[in-house]
Amino acid sequence: MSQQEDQNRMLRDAVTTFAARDTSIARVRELRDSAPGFDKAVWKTIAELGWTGIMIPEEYGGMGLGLSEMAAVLEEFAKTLSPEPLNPSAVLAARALLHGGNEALKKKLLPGIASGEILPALAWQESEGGIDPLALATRAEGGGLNGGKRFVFPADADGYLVSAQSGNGPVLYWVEKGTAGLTVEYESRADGTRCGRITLRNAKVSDSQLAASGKTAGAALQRAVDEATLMAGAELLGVMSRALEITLEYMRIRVQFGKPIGSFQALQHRAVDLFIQKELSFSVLRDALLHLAADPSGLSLWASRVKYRCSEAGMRIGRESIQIHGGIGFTDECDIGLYMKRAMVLSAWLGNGATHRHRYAALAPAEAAA
Amino acid sequence: MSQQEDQNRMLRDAVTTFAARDTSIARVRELRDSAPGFDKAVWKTIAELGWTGIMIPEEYGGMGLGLSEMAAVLEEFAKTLSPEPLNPSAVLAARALLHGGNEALKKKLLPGIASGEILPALAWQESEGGIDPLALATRAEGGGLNGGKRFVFPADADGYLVSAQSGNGPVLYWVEKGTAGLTVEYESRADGTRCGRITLRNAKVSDSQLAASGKTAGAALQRAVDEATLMAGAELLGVMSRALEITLEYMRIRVQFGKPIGSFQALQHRAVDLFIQKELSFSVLRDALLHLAADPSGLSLWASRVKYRCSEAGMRIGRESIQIHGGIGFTDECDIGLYMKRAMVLSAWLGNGATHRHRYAALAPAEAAA
Amino acid sequence: MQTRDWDKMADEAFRLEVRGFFQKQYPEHLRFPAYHLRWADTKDWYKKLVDKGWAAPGWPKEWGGMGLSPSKLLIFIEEQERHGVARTPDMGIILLGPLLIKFATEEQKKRFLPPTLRGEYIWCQGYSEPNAGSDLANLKTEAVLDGDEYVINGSKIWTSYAMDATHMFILVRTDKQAKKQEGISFLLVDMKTPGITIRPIRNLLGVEVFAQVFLDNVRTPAQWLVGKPNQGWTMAKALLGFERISIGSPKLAQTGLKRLEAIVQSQGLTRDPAFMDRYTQLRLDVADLASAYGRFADLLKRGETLGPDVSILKIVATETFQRLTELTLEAAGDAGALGGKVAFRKDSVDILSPFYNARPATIYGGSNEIQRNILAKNVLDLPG
Amino acid sequence: MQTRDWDKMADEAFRLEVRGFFQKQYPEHLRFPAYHLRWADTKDWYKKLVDKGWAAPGWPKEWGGMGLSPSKLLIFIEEQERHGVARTPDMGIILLGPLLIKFATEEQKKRFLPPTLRGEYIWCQGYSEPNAGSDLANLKTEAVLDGDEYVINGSKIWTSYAMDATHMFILVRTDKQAKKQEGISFLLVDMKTPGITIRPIRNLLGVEVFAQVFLDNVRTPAQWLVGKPNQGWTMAKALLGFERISIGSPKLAQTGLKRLEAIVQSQGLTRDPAFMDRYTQLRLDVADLASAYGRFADLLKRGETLGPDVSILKIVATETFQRLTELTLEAAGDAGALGGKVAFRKDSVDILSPFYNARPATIYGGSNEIQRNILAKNVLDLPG
Repeated sequence: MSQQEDQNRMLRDAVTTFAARDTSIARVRELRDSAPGFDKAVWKTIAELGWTGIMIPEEYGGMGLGLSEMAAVLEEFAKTLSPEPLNPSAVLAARALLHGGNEALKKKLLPGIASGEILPALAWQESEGGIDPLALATRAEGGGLNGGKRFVFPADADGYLVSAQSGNGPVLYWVEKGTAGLTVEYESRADGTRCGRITLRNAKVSDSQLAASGKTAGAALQRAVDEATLMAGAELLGVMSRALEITLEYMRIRVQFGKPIGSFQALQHRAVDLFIQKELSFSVLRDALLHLAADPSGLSLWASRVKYRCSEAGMRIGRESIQIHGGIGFTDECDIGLYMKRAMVLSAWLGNGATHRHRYAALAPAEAAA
Repeated sequence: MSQQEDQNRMLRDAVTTFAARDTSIARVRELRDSAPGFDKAVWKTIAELGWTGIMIPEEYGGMGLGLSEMAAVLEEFAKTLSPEPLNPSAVLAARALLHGGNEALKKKLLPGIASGEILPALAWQESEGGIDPLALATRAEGGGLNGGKRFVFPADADGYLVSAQSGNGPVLYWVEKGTAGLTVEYESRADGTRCGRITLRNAKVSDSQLAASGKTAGAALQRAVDEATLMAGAELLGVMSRALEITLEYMRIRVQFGKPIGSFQALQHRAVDLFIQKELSFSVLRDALLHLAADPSGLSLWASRVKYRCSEAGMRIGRESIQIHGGIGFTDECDIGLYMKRAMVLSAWLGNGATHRHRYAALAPAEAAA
Repeated sequence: MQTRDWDKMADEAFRLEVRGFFQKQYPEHLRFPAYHLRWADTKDWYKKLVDKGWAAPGWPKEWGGMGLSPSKLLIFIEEQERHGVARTPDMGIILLGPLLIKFATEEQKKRFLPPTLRGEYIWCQGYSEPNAGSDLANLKTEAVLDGDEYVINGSKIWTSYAMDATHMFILVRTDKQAKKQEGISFLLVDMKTPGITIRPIRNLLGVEVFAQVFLDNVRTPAQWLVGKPNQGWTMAKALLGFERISIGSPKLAQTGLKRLEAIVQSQGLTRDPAFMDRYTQLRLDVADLASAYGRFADLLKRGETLGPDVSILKIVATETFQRLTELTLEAAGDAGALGGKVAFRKDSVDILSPFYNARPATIYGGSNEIQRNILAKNVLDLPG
Repeated sequence: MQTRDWDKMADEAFRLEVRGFFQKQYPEHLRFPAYHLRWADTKDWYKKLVDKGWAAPGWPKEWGGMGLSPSKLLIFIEEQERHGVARTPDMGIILLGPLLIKFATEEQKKRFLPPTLRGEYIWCQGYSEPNAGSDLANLKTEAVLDGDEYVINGSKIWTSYAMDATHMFILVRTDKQAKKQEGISFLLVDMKTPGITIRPIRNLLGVEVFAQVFLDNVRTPAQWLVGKPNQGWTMAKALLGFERISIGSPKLAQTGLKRLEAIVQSQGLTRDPAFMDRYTQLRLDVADLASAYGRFADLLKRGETLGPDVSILKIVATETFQRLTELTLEAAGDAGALGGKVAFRKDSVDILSPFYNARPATIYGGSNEIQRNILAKNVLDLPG
């Protein structure tokens, strides 16, 4: 454990340096509602720091580390509210490719993903949403893809890993941007980023673009989605931790009725309840990472447990932080709103709390709960 | 409205006098876990005050009043925690008989019920419970009743109106105690009263005992159960009001850390939230009685709205009153526990909050809600 | 212009007449707006109200109002809410008018009421300050008499419609020695007076509804002080009659329920019993809020005064509305963080605007914490 | 009697050995009792523990304990809880023993530890008083030195096992001038001493588990004072190490979950998705509580000290347990207010006892309000 802890501490320290030097809330505000919604120079810095390759094996130019290290980085990174799509590209997309079976394609793409030259996105959800990666309406037939994908983030990627149903079961194709038949529309998200609504009209694909098919494709998709889901929990933990810190600080200094509002017992107890939710989020994520390091088999179950708690806690801390701030919390100029909005986005992304509660119930027989 | 209000005020005053003269918490404690669980002399007093006949028409020896007057009496009566079965006999059983179609039987029984000489009980629930009076497993065939009834209150009645399924649909028979084939076992309830578990083994019945059959029986059962359900809401309102009063008084006098605990903001806000629940209970019951006086057709829907709110509020106020009392609230010698236990009984009786929430959803299409 | 003796009319007939007018005259595209409209959006509609003689339903007839009884006024408001009629910048009509009518001199009334009624004067309210939000008595903006003018210095915040307003009514400290709630006066100010700066404030929706108003040596005539000096706070508080019930109206929640219903249908959530059960809980909460509202409204209709227990309405209304918008986000699932009108299978719904608007609902108009403090002390009689 | 060097044993081997002993030796009918057992119920079992040398797992070997490390002790407790092994009247073993070992004189240790270990001395704890519940520092029971004896006057309440106890350890005020938390001493008292009256208190379950103990000129030897005079409170507080984590154990909630599971199956509630969803929520709450517990347990196992943030466990454990018992009542439906073992289709379950027992869980051991006050000040650093 100790070596692991040292590793994680170094990674966290690197993010702290990054936070002080390469990003700021002003930058985050600046990028809202812009295209592509993040800064390519900062993305380059992130890649140079190695974070895009944390979960890519060394043989493909990555660091070959695991979920625990990625979680440490993402938790700290999320505190900065940086809009750069680290989890979506370095986990969700990269891991889907890695878990697939096309060695040539991996060799072609993964080093570029690790180095930040290629920005991939996984286009797996159909327009109705939902978190079952095998509920596929998009079709792969006759060398072309037809259908629609939604909630694709980053919307402006260099290429999209598109899942589809073929005659031989699920398939996953790498489709570069600009491919004929592929169009991207945009939907804006609460935090000022945008996700893509992709339409595929007979977009041509060849076997060299086939990242995975059949059972391998199904397993690769499920595992990558679960890993990113777990990591979204880490991001939510970062966001809620920082939101709570800001709120507590506000409670210490804001004076009403001649006293700091943090001295009023009703508000104190409210803050404690938020703290408890944050601690539960931390605890379940920690437990998940410990267990999965020893036995990766329970990934889906742990991902749902983590995403459920972190989504609910993140939303609650976000909302109540606004309330505790009073009128100022309702203004755009107060930073706390940015944290709530990011919590909203992360909470809805990859299945919200209710969705993962349902999945947990389906995955875990009641007897196993205790 | 004004005449109605005067009437209700007089009825309430009568209960206040009764509360001061004829009952006490000491008496309530005394009767716990005894048989039959209430005092026949007090029952006689109640009948003399006319309360057993409030909802029985004057032609049958009653007062011929309505739900509003009965609710006024039951709310006040419930504050005394008296275990006498007023709602079960004067509403649930008496009204089932009244809504039935056997004029001779009504003439024979209702005057005695109004005068307190006959104590009836409605045996309508099967052993599994549930609030659909037409989900009948008990059978009426060949002049005999076979089956089991549960949650019958009062358990020790002079006779039972037993619902059953016959070849011609539902039927309702008057079965006197002591009838061969009828046995009563007892289950104790949280508040120290007991309800009956009735077994019928070819208990003989004749046409003269047939209170209702077919559609009339179904409608009579449903209406009587709904009326008693609404009235249980009034009882819960009485119990929660008194529990809250006692708790507020305790908060004013109990000193901790050198101050009355009622001065601590967190406890104050908790008490306010309980008060709000009590006020909502009062409001929905008031609204129900106003609407039903003008248009009786929505009885089932209103009964479910009232029982849902009052059950949930009653349970919550009961539980939290215990918490606010601290250690002393966990002792049997502290009265507050008696209120919680009565709230538990009334809440579970005739369908708990969740059950009535489900029924409300089934009865009210969503559009009509707003 | 219609001037009729509305009180002679039966309630139901009056209700139908009001409803008919809204149905015919109110612009369809402005019904149930997802956020506060500005004067530019609503002034044509306001003109119609003026022409009809319905611009000030609560004012007495001698000042051009409809002279409605509390009972009729409540019906008028209920119909407005039912039809989804937006509020105009109506601070002058709803808050200032009744205060002037009760406390102002005859001259002040003549000077200010008619142009207010005609929509020539648009008023904003200067009560809250950066350090006096929940705690109004702490206000610091001061006015010093200099000859026949008051000189005002300070700043006001959360001033809705400040950008649209021609005038402002403002609470200022005129006696620094007095105890906190005292020493406060009620002044009128022309927004064109030199020294006034308006800084619009963007809210969570990204729109500018309210502003901070800075007052730097702003001079206003001494005869624009309303009522007695140093009695401004008492006066302003006394006028909160209708405000106290309308802030607890179930309409906001009922509208939210309709929005949620649309998503429920579009998302096929009727097949998700777990979700539907929580939806039913909220429906019951809204229904019971309406029952509680009806009970207080009946008191008003009977001409009785509302006690401090009316505060429960504000708490229940705003907190139920918040939970509703939260369940709406959840119902929207993956689309629960998308901005603007979001297309679902059957409808397009703006999910986020109501969610954001529900946040300050528990803060403004006396925060729910303050309401609970008041209830604990004044209704539950708990020690201070 | 086994005296082995447990610390040399691997954790898993130790766990299996403990588990095996409980499985073989612990009486089946006493597993997972719905309420606190009395000494008469558990003394045979305690005898077995004594014979095995396992009566005092946390005591050092020199005093007859197992001398377990924190890590092993935690495993021992976990296995106890997993098998549903009831607590005996174990105040002497768990609370008093470690305190004597740390603070008592050699003579005192020799006098009191061996008979306590053998189960000849049964101890009860005299901390709470009628007016010093949450606020222990307010205690009024006083002891005055008279020759070589202390004379004690006052009363103690919520004294569990008082009726079974042979001795009591008690906090008494010995210096009335001192500040509240100071001036309190720690005394031992023989329950047979004249002047002691025990009034058993019936609880909501209708059983007598605790009592009020009146002390009227009760004399106890001056050499039965443990530690320094006036330092009793500090001393007692310092010994709360394991108490602070075990009060937040998820076991109670996990047992409640099993009870609820039985009702769910019997009532056919798996076909009620709305109910099942709330059940799932509780399962997740319990699972996450277990994760949080594991995190603090790991700290203890590594020999680290627990910070004040461990209080969150107590809050979550007790409030989750309460909600569980509430959902259990609801699940039982019409039978939700029936006392004793209630027959469902498949199982018989006591619904009310756990519901009642869950009530004081948030009150005793420092009420959850107090825990929140402490967290606000000492962990969240909020102003006083």
